[in-house]
Amino acid sequence: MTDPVPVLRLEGIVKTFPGVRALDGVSFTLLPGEVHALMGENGAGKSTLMKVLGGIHAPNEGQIFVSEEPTVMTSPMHAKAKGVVFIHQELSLADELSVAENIFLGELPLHAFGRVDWQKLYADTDAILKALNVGFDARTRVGDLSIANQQMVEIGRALTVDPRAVIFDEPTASLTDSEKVVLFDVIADLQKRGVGVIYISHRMEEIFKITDRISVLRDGQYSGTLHTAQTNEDEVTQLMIGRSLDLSRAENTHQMGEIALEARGLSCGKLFRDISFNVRKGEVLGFYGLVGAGRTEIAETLFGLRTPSSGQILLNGEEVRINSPIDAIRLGISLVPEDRKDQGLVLGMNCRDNMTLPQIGDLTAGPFVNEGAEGAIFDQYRDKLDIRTPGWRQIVGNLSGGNQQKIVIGKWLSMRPQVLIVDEPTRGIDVGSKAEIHNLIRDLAAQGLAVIVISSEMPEVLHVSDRIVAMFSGQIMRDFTAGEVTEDNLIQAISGISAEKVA
Amino acid sequence: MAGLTKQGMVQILARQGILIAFAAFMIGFALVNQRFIAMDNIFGVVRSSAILGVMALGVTFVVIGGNLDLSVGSMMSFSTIVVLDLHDKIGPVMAILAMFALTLALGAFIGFLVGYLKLNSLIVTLGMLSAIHGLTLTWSGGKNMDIADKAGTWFSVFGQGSALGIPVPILIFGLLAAALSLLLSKTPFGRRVYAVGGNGRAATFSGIPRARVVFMTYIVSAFCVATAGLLQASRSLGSQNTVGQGMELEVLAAVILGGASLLGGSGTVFKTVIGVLILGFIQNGLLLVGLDFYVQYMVTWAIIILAVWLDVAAKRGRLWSPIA
Amino acid sequence: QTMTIGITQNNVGVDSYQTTYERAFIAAAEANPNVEAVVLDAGGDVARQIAQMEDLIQQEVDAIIIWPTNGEAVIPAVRKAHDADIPVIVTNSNIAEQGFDFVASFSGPDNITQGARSAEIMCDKFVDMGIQDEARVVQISGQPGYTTAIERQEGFEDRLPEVCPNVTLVETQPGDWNREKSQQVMEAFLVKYDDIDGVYAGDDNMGVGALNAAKAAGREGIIFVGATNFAVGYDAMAAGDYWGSIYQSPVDDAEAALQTAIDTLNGEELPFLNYFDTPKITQDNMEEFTKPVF
Amino acid sequence: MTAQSRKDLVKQGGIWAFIVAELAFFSIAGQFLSVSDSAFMDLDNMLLLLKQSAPIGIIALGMTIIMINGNIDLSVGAIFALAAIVLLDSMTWPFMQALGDWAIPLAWVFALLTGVVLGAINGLIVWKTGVDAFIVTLGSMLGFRGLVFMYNGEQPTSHLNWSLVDFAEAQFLGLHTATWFLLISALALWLLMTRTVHGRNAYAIGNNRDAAVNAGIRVGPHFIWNFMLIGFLAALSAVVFYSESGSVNPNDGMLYELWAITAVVLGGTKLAGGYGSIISTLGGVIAIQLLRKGLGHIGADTQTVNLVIGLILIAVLFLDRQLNRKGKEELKI
Ligand SMILES: Nc1ncnc2c1ncn2[C@@H]1O[C@H](COP(=O)(O)OP(=O)(O)OP(=O)(O)O)[C@@H](O)[C@H]1O
Ligand SMILES: Nc1ncnc2c1ncn2[C@@H]1O[C@H](COP(=O)(O)OP(=O)(O)OP(=O)(O)O)[C@@H](O)[C@H]1O
Ligand SMILES: O[C@@H]1[C@@H](O)[C@H](O)OC[C@H]1O
Ligand SMILES: [Mg+2]
Ligand SMILES: [Mg+2]
Repeated sequence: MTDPVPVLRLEGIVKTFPGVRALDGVSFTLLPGEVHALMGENGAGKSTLMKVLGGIHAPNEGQIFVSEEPTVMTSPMHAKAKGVVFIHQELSLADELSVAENIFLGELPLHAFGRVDWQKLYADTDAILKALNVGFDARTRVGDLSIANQQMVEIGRALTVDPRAVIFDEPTASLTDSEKVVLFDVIADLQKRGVGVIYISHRMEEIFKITDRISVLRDGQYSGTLHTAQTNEDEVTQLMIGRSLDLSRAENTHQMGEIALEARGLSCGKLFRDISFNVRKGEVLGFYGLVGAGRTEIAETLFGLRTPSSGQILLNGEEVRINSPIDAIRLGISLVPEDRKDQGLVLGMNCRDNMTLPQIGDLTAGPFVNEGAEGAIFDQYRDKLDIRTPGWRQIVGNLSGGNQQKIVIGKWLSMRPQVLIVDEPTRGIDVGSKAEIHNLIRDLAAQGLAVIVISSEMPEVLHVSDRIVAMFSGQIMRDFTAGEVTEDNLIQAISGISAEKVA
Repeated sequence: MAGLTKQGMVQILARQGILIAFAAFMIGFALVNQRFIAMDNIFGVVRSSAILGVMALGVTFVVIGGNLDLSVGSMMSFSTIVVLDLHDKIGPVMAILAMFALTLALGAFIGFLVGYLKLNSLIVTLGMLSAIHGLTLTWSGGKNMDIADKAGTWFSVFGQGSALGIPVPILIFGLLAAALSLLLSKTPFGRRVYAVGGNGRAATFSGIPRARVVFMTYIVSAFCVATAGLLQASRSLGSQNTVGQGMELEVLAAVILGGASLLGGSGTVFKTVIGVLILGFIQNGLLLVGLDFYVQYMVTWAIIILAVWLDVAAKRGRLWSPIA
Repeated sequence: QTMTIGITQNNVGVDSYQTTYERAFIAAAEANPNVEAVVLDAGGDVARQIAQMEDLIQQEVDAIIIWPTNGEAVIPAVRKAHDADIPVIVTNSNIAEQGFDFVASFSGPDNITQGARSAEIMCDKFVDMGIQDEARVVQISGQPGYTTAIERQEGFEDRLPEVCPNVTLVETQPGDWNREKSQQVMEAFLVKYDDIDGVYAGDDNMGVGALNAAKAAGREGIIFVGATNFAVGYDAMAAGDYWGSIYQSPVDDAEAALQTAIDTLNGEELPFLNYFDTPKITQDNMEEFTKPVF
Repeated sequence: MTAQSRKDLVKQGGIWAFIVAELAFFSIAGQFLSVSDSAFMDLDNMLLLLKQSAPIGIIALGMTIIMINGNIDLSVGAIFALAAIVLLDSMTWPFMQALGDWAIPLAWVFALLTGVVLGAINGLIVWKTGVDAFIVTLGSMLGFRGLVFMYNGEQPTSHLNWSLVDFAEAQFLGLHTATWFLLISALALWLLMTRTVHGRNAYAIGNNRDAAVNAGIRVGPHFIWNFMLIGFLAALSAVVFYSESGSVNPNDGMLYELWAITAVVLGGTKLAGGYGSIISTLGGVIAIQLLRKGLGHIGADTQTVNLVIGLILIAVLFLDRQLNRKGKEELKI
């Protein structure tokens, strides 16, 4: 068997941004019919490399070959014409438009005079949606879909054309297991048709499940390619961060304290009903459930962003009223929100100012902001969380996704809360940092903090939590204590199968 | 930091584009006409820019907070008419206090609508442009308002006096600019204004009282408008109901020229001052060379677009927009 | 029988002349038991004024009085009223000649004469001062396109060389009937010209604006002559800062317009141009006049 | 009807409800306050209303598209004035006068072309420099106005052509010429926005520009087309209006941009882009014109008119927001 002609080949790609050398002579080859993982720490340059490939960024140096033909990718349109389809890391949808219009954005089927052929559009879309096995139809407004379903719409775009190569940039960051299965089917199907797939993810188990080869970037440089079947997680990690990770969980050595936060019969309209749980000082309480189960809404209610229709919240045994985040912060509650770009960060502001924002009123010398104190806080959490940035002045919007997430975490840790709620804390975070964040969460608990972790990743909840609350459709199905939880009964609980609903 | 050298330099240059443009403009005109840089001419320009400038300071806060204020011109007419009318009725001191109170009340009303009720600021302030004009006409009965004893009142000091050899309007403009610059860049309030304008949702999630911050930006703006009204009234000691008409757009032009983004979250008081001066000196310079006022319109057009273009080009690191 | 008379005014609230006119008109209409008035204001916008003409025609008023926002643009609308057999009376500022066929009559000041009189006032003063051979004058005219403004300028520019042939008119800029605007215009003149002896302004509001600019710049000895003597102008005259103007009352203006409309409806013979008198007023004779109420 | 379009109906229904309220109010109040004997809601009066809505209305239609597209155009008032000048002045050019009444269509073409060219300038700058349209058009609002003044100093430009006036004043099937232009433009643009790729892309771009770019839509040229379209419509508005009035002041059309934007927003189009409807804009335009007309009808004086119009704008905005609230569960943002 002769070597197949690569679908895509990148050679010596260099890309710089002001102050950053994001890609430094990277080469990469994608073969037809292979699923090729691209891995690397946050900020290693994965998305940038793909954007160069997708015609969004022009490289400073280097060359792109499509089926061995040298090609200059001038625009996304051009890339598409060359058969390269790009599923972005950040959702790239028009939420006022229908699912159909989004899936066929830029290539709506036409009648004469530029009129849209709606019939064909809806028919084609419904076919794609069927393949994706989702529960909404072609005419649904995208803005009305959950984040996960929006991600599925994005994935649907890969099925519209006959692509040569499809790039998935962290497609599973907000998907749950059932949707992942669909996605993997889609990928397998593409693979069968000889399409090359580039798959970016920080989730080792996925990488090992579906990819054929793994290429690793490190600090903007190419650091090697491995055959998935012939390697293991440790080797990949080595290549990514230059050392192995200790992924074992530190067992609880500390004593749990009093109940810090308790909810009694909390309801909020149709969003969630009759929610009761508590979390102790020194304890990590996991919230697991399908996307849309209502976990985020509970967190928002605890943080004063929603008004409960009934029920009580108790802090250290006393009932409290939390009408706004200001109240919540005063009571020592911190929330790392789900959507960092929308809720977590002021993207146009620098790193330091973002981090100190909630406490800026206290960091004063006379009427003025004490910039020294601010800088100290920033330095402390930059080191603690290993945030990669050229300096505190860097605009947060220019950081890689993972580093942005760390800024948000730093912001809320620096508030020294009693109760820390983290909603999808490691979405889009690399393995190294993820382990760090998990350790951090454990450490914080060990120091007596009460922590609530909301996550859609089962390994994550299982790994960090002392106790897990399983939610389904706005209700708590089960409250697992440590030891009794297994993957199976967890899945049962969040699918609404379990009958042992805890009151 | 290898990448920084050339690109970084370009960026720094472009970021200061407005200052450089300003300097180039001044030098250019000075070469054409010596009188342009005569001290009295410069003072003259700054003095006649002071009223616009004071208003622009306030609008800078509103714009950085992510909103617009199209009502400042109309509101300035109101302040002017009110203080002139009350001057003869309750005396200058009380008149000034009452005028500030009433103007701040208008600002509070707008701030309430935009901040707390979250109504769109463009439409709210456009509506207020019209409503306040109606209010002014009601107050004055549509008549000109003049102070009876123009020679005998010390009220003229704000607009016509001078202290330490500097005209009072310039002094007030300068002091207010310095104070507001500190407020915006050095205090928690200022930081919150940037945050709210940059990303209001994230600000709320960070425990920032967004509504109150927006409200306060309109209070600052109203305070500036009242000050401008005071300067205006004191300068001419009499006025028509329409003195401020049309100034809202000029003010906005100055703020934008200074580099504040209309999306909110960026801009500085210092740059707004530069924006104001540029508008003032363009007008003056073209006049000295003997060009008609409409040439000034076209030059302003070009300068606004060039200045903002340079600024965005610097931010994205390339001159032409990457949009296909 | 009662007659319904509609009026569409130019821009109430833009200065106190127009406001006082409106008040006086309403008062006069109310005082007359036979008259019902529909009072509209175009806010300076031609489109709005044309719409108001159409509305008045549609409401079938008996006569329409119009204070044109643009002396030419309203002609077709005036024709429409004429075609609907509604007599139209133009007030204050005439429409352009092409429209005269559709108009019953004009009521207002004789603006050409006013301009000429202002030229005479100024020239007389220059002669007094002995500078009639070297004086240099700038002019601040009213709203462009406004017949009153055009006519006053015309009257002034035609008459000045007749009485003072050696006085030069250096430059003319519009001040839009606005004190602020003309203050800026004057500031510009002062920057441009070191030697200015006289300023003619299309009305006193603008004249006082110019005066303020001169005072602020410390330029003394300039002769200010205006038109339509406003209260500010009167005061400035009393203070000795402002030389002269034309005495024109908006109350007379409004009452004359209403009377012309009534006379027209009563079928009386009227001249086409109904001027009311507008005498000269200067520091010398100002005691003969009461201070204007506006 | 899907649930979606029902929801849109409620969302956009506000403006029509407001119009009905205005009609009711002015009809009743007119009974007491108006000196006129004819009813407010008389057919002729309503036909006039449509006609009088045309100048701002035609511009507002274009503004709807620009705003759906995620941009804004503040220069339309100046384009309106410049197109008017070209329309009237071109008829006085010697070669045009030689053409007799054939000069009329040609003058229209010149005027419309002026609008298109000015629009293209805006669009090109927005595209190539990447400067926000608000700023670009704030600049050209000044710049184009400068051109207007350059043409004829501060003097008005006039040319009264009675054949043209007769055409503009004509009524066909009861509707005035201006009304026809308004309605036909509305229909054409409605089709454009709901049926064609260009229209759908306009929504997509306004809603999420990056997404549109990523999907390979040529955003830049798309912008130019839309700015040319609004330039065309501003000029069309001038053609319709000045055919009937024959004289343009250099200050004409000032503030039109703001009234047009107001009408568009009253119609429910989002300032942020991505959402809006041509038909609702028509509602917004009519609502404003009705307010002016109604206030005149009941004899409100100048200060009241100003006060009321301003406050009503705000009130409508407030009501609209209340109608579109999600309820108590809403995130307190
Ligand atoms: N537009 C930009 N301006 C400046 N710097 C940028 C820009 N885009 C990316 N960078 C920088 O380039 C580097 C690579 O970023 P990139 O987004 O490619 O990382 P990544 O590997 O995709 O990380 P993640 O796993 O967090 O998504 C980072 O240091 C980032 O800060
Ligand atoms: N069908 C829907 N229509 C409108 N908004 C929805 C819909 N489903 C979810 N949302 C909104 O999307 C956001 C994300 O909620 P999501 O469905 O992800 O719930 P969740 O329980 O927090 O799940 P996860 O934490 O996994 O995201 C929430 O603000 C929710 O109100
Ligand atoms: O002041 C002006 C007056 O002189 C003129 O007669 O009418 C219009 C007024 O604004
Ligand atoms: Mg990435
Ligand atoms: Mg969630």
